[in-house]
Amino acid sequence: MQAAKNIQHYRQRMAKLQPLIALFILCVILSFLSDKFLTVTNVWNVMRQISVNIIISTGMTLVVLTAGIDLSVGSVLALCGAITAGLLKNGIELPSSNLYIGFTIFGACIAGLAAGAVLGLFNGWAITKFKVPPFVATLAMLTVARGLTMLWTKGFPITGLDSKFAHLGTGWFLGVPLPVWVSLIIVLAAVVITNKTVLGKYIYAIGGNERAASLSGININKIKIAVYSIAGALAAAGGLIVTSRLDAAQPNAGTGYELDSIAAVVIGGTSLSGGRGTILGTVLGAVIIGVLNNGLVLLNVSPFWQQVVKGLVILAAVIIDKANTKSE
Amino acid sequence: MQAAKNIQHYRQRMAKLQPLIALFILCVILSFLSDKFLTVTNVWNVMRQISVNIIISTGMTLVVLTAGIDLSVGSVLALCGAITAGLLKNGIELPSSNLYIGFTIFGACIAGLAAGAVLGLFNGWAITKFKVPPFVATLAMLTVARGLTMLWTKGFPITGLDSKFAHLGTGWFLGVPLPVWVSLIIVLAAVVITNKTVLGKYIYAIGGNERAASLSGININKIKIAVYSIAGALAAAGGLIVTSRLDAAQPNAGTGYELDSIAAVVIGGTSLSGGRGTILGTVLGAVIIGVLNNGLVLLNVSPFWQQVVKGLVILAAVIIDKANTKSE
Amino acid sequence: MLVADNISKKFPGVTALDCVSLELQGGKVTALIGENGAGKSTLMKILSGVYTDYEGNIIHNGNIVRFKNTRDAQAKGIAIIHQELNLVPGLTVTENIFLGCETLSPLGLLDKKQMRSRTLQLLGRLKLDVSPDAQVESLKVGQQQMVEIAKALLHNAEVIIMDEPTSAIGDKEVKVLFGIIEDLKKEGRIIVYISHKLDELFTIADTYVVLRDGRFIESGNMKDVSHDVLIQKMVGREITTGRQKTNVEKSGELLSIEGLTLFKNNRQTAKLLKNISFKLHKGEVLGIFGLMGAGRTELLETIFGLHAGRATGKILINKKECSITSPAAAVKAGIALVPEDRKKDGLVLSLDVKENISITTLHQLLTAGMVNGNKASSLAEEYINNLRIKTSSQKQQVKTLSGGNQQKIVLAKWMATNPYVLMLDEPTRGIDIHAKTEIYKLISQLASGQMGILVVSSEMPELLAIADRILVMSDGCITADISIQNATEDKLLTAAIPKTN
Amino acid sequence: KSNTTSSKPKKVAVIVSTLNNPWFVVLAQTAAAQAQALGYETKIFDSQNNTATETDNFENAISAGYNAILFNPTDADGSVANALEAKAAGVPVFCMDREVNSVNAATSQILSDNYSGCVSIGKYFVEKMNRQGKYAEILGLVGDNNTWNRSKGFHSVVDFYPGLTMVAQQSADFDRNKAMEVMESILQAHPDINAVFCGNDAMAAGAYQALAAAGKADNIKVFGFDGAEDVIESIQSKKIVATGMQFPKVMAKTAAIYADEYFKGKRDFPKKMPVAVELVTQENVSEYTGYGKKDQ
Ligand SMILES: Nc1ncnc2c1ncn2[C@@H]1O[C@H](COP(=O)(O)OP(=O)(O)OP(=O)(O)O)[C@@H](O)[C@H]1O
Ligand SMILES: Nc1ncnc2c1ncn2[C@@H]1O[C@H](COP(=O)(O)OP(=O)(O)OP(=O)(O)O)[C@@H](O)[C@H]1O
Ligand SMILES: [Mg+2]
Ligand SMILES: [Mg+2]
Repeated sequence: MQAAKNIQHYRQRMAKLQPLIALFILCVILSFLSDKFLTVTNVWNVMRQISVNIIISTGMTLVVLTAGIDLSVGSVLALCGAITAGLLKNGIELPSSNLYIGFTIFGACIAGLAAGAVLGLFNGWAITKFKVPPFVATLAMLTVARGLTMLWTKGFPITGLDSKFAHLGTGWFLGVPLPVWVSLIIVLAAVVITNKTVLGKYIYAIGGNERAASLSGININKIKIAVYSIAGALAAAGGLIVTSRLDAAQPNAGTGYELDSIAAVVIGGTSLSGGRGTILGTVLGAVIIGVLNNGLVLLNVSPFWQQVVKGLVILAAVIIDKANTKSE
Repeated sequence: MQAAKNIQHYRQRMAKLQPLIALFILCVILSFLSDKFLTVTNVWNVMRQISVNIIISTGMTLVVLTAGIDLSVGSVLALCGAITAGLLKNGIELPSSNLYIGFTIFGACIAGLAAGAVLGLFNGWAITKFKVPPFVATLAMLTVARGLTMLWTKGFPITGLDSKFAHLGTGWFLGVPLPVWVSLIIVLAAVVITNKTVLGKYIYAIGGNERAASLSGININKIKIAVYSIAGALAAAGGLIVTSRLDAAQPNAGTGYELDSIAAVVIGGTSLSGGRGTILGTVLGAVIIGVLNNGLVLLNVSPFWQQVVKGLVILAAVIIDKANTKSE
Repeated sequence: MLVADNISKKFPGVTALDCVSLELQGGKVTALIGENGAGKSTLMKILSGVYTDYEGNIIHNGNIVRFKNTRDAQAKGIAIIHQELNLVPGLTVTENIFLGCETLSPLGLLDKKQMRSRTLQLLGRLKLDVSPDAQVESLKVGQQQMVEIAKALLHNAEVIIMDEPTSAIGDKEVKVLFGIIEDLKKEGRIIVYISHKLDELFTIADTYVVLRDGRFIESGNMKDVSHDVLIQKMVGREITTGRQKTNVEKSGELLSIEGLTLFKNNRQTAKLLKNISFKLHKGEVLGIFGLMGAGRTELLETIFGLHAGRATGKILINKKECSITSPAAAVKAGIALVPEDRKKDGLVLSLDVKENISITTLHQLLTAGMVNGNKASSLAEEYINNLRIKTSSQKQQVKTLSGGNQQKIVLAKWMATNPYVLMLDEPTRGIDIHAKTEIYKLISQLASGQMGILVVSSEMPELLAIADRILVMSDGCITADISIQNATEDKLLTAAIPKTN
Repeated sequence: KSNTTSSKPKKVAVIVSTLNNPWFVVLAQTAAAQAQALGYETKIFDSQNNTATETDNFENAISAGYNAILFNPTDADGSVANALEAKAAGVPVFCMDREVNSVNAATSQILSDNYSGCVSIGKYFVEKMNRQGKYAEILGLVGDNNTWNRSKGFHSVVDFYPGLTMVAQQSADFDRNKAMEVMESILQAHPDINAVFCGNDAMAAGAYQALAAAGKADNIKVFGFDGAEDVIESIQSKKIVATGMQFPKVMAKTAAIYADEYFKGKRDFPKKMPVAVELVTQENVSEYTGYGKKDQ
């Protein structure tokens, strides 16, 4: 019994630990190849760069745990970033009833986040109410949100934002970049949610066996809608950071982010069929990808070779995991 | 018993029929909005345009039926197209042992298809031998194959191919464009495989209940590897057609095709969790997407609005399905 | 002749088998007996090539064999009916029966005609009335289990292992199966038969082998042992079976069903349940008997809000009408359902014992809005002890529990909610005789409180043992309402047989 | 024939390589606006940087009965087949900004010469750097031949000066955000660089953002290419050193006017009409605005 318990704990630790081994090996190799890699500034640099993916992937993890998927994160990020930027710069004008509403930075950010949550809510609504497969529902949202972004920005970046807003993406606090703080807080919140709250337990149950979960009296739809809304809001949060770092909202921002974040989730050991996985695993997945991108540039690998190397390393990273967890 | 039987057939017909209804509605609307839509030339147009996606999606369907996924189709398409084009134009030169191998059109095509099969084989190998999740394995291949394409083409399109080669993409036979013939043949083959062969049954069994399948003595790995190889070869076939239509192999051809083809599969009613779905459903899915793209262009919808409309229509199409099949 | 020689098998945290030896002769039915988790299924999985890493030897017709996989074992003429259904839901009956050994036409294509006609033969032999083209998922558990049996018969193997083949089927089907087993005996096949229904063993088996905690206890001839001796051997000490409580004082009415009707789907008018009405009182155990396909599961599911939209009629709890449109609503209203198919409907296999037990009561385990791990553990601990659930720890995945112990987990998670109305659909399916008596005790304890209990069972003795009153159903109608005092097996049966007209 | 068709207004299609970069949005919208002003029904087709999609657009445009195509190709070689298809269907094609490598596919090509544009940037770069120092180059999409035209033009000058060493050459896919992140990482490896040349203005803006955040904006010179609005502003405010101004509006308008003349019966168009790329520096920036000269 005791032995068994230990094995259990050991396994669980493993499950989280595995990507760590791959990451460790990667870092060792890189720090051998480039003396610039393990410098303080570069570490913060990498952290800042991956913070956005971490934020998005946290939401994605919740979605994937329910055996769902969210392809719309990239466009939602773009749209919400653009909304915030637009409101900051131009506010809302209704020439008809000659009305003008200006927005404080805070107000604009809240608006952006709210927009993200609403878009996510739509996803969840289509998925639960009409039983549309998550892949299709969020694919539709991917196109729609991108189109709306183009319409809202007319295809041009919204630039020249309030300099204080740039602080969110570029500022530091206690020697740590603000985006890193944000991602840190979000990750902590998500860890608590998944491990300690009813919502978290239900998410795992739904992903594990939806039928059994609903027969246990869980309101599947409510949970799913909540999860997709959270994912949307987090994508929006990513959008705010990207916008403020660039001091511009790009109409084509976030293109292809869905793959990056799903990759982080899966490399982190979460199963796309739902029910098993951890937030921390996802974080490690995101870090691996980020470190890789950074390393390839530091080593000035030719753009031609980069993709080849990147693909192989990711494959290797996952194989290392599996090799070490095969035992079960 | 009789009753049960009827229910069965009814259901099965339904499963195939549903997207048809959505498609029908779509066509009716479009032909009202544009007199150009239902013209002979335009119909062949659409058919030719979707043939590539149909070919790729056929392979994708097999993969998804085994509860897998193949994100690498786009890059594989590009790489194999480039390989064929390169061999056609330059053959293989080994200055060292001053050797030169020229390629006939047929030879070059075979080489391209073989390359596709091999890349697919790698996917299957990583997935079965190392238990890498299909998403990661094929994502890695997506990057690697793209990189290899860049290396092989040095970033420039390979043009000025044998004019006979262009025939494959642009020629007609019995009043039907050749690409349409190719896709037709491939679809028929796939329908036979899924319905009439052991391979097909095993594909469904693996997707439906992998454990039961292996307890029944099925060699899961062999089947999976076969399926991914087929998918790779079909992606390559798509690459040949694209290349010959353009009379040029583009380094960045096929970018984002993975989403298009998965969309076709899912809209066609195949479940991403495997085990249920049909080739014909996928074909309908691809047709819906193709007709939609074509229609939006014929109608005077601005490019920005197009994306919004496209997303909404796809959503609507799937909702119509569900509405009609909800009963069960 | 098949011999298992000193076979041991360890799983992380458990020794499932510990130097077990047994000898199986042709033309005989060997009964394999043991409590839940004794190691029966594990041993059989080794003999049939599912588990390939074990210590000890399998000796097949005198020479040592080591199966590489199940196909290998099949080739050596060993077929097994697994305890847990192993069918592909999306495929048809025919496709499932022939999975892995399809017959091909000269062209190398599937010979569907051939396979279909063989299937029809098998179904006929099993007197199973389903279409060979029906998707397996559209069949009821019982029907699915018959398909499993057909699948095993297909190979006409030399060794046929049956791991609780009758756990989900009614007496009629059991008789058919026994007939077939007799034939196989005459043909000199080796048959291993695992069941927790002892009386079955006495009718069909020639020899017995008892396992306890993964160890071989003893073997012998069925005719030399008595019912109680056998129980004593498998449990290790005396236990008393039989009826627990006698009279029931009917305090107020708890649940009342009025004119409940269920349509097959919202288009057609075909009814699965026809105008069902009955009452359940506080402290009452109401048994529901019927043959397979009578509509009992549908009845419970409908009360539980699973078929809202397809159903009409009133449900009153404590005389108050409540509209139950979803399981969530049912749970709020104080109804609990222990479903028929534990794997599909009862458990989240990827989660562990603790998480599965606490899933229904999480809201009562909160401290400061957070789920309190200790509360959850003590809850799980309580039921692991009460129901004697055999698990290596609270953190063992339920997937890896023995069949019977999984069933106990499902019971536990619903008892934890202590509802007004507890509905049990085949509650002791696959549960060993000892645990059964435990559960009977529990049921009567619960009933002695405020709770009312609905028990669906295909085992008459079970109902007669625990119920205060028995409803009999036959194709969607209640055909009899018999109080326990004047309930007899043949009364129940006559009421259960559908009137053919 | 002319009077049968002249009954209903002629239709002009604008097929543009992509719309997810403002420069092309300007090109497409100006062309469409101009054609409309000349009294034609117009529609913009987005090829999404994919030559196969472009082929679809051509087929659809032709079968939808458009009478002329104002064309911004996705690829000099890959798009030839498309242009030829239009020609075969009797639809004149007028190329804008990018050329198609074929003498007779297009009726006329109004081109912005990326190569020589970057040659002049290269010259100015050398001058500003006093022929020595370390620099990084940020490329566009590796699979896009304009990426290489620009890079080659730049290097055709700069590589003659041994004092100038390129310490990093990375791709950022013409994307502002990618450019920023690539720049951040390059700065880690080479804090001591003196300049960065970017394949387009979006990337220049992104690179500048990274430099500004790292407090290096003043001692590292940023060079871009395109003449995008915000980069012109940045040059005015002395943030970015120089960019190559292409004239999308000019090219678009010319193309539309040619189409108009074609309908009116004119046939002798210059096969190629180069529109020179002008170097925009902090000295002469006052004459320019986004995507063109002030006076346009
Ligand atoms: N895959 C596994 N991983 C870990 N433990 C396992 C696994 N399979 C079985 N066990 C354990 O091995 C023991 C024997 O299990 P087995 O299924 O053989 O019991 P059984 O005799 O068939 O019980 P039942 O009558 O309930 O079917 C049980 O304690 C079970 O928990
Ligand atoms: N999915 C289904 N498709 C077709 N018929 C069904 C389906 N589900 C139930 N039925 C039919 O509804 C009736 C009631 O079945 P049900 O299983 O509820 O009866 P039961 O008495 O619970 O049988 P069991 O003893 O297996 O629990 C049967 O005629 C059954 O064949
Ligand atoms: Mg068992
Ligand atoms: Mg039942």
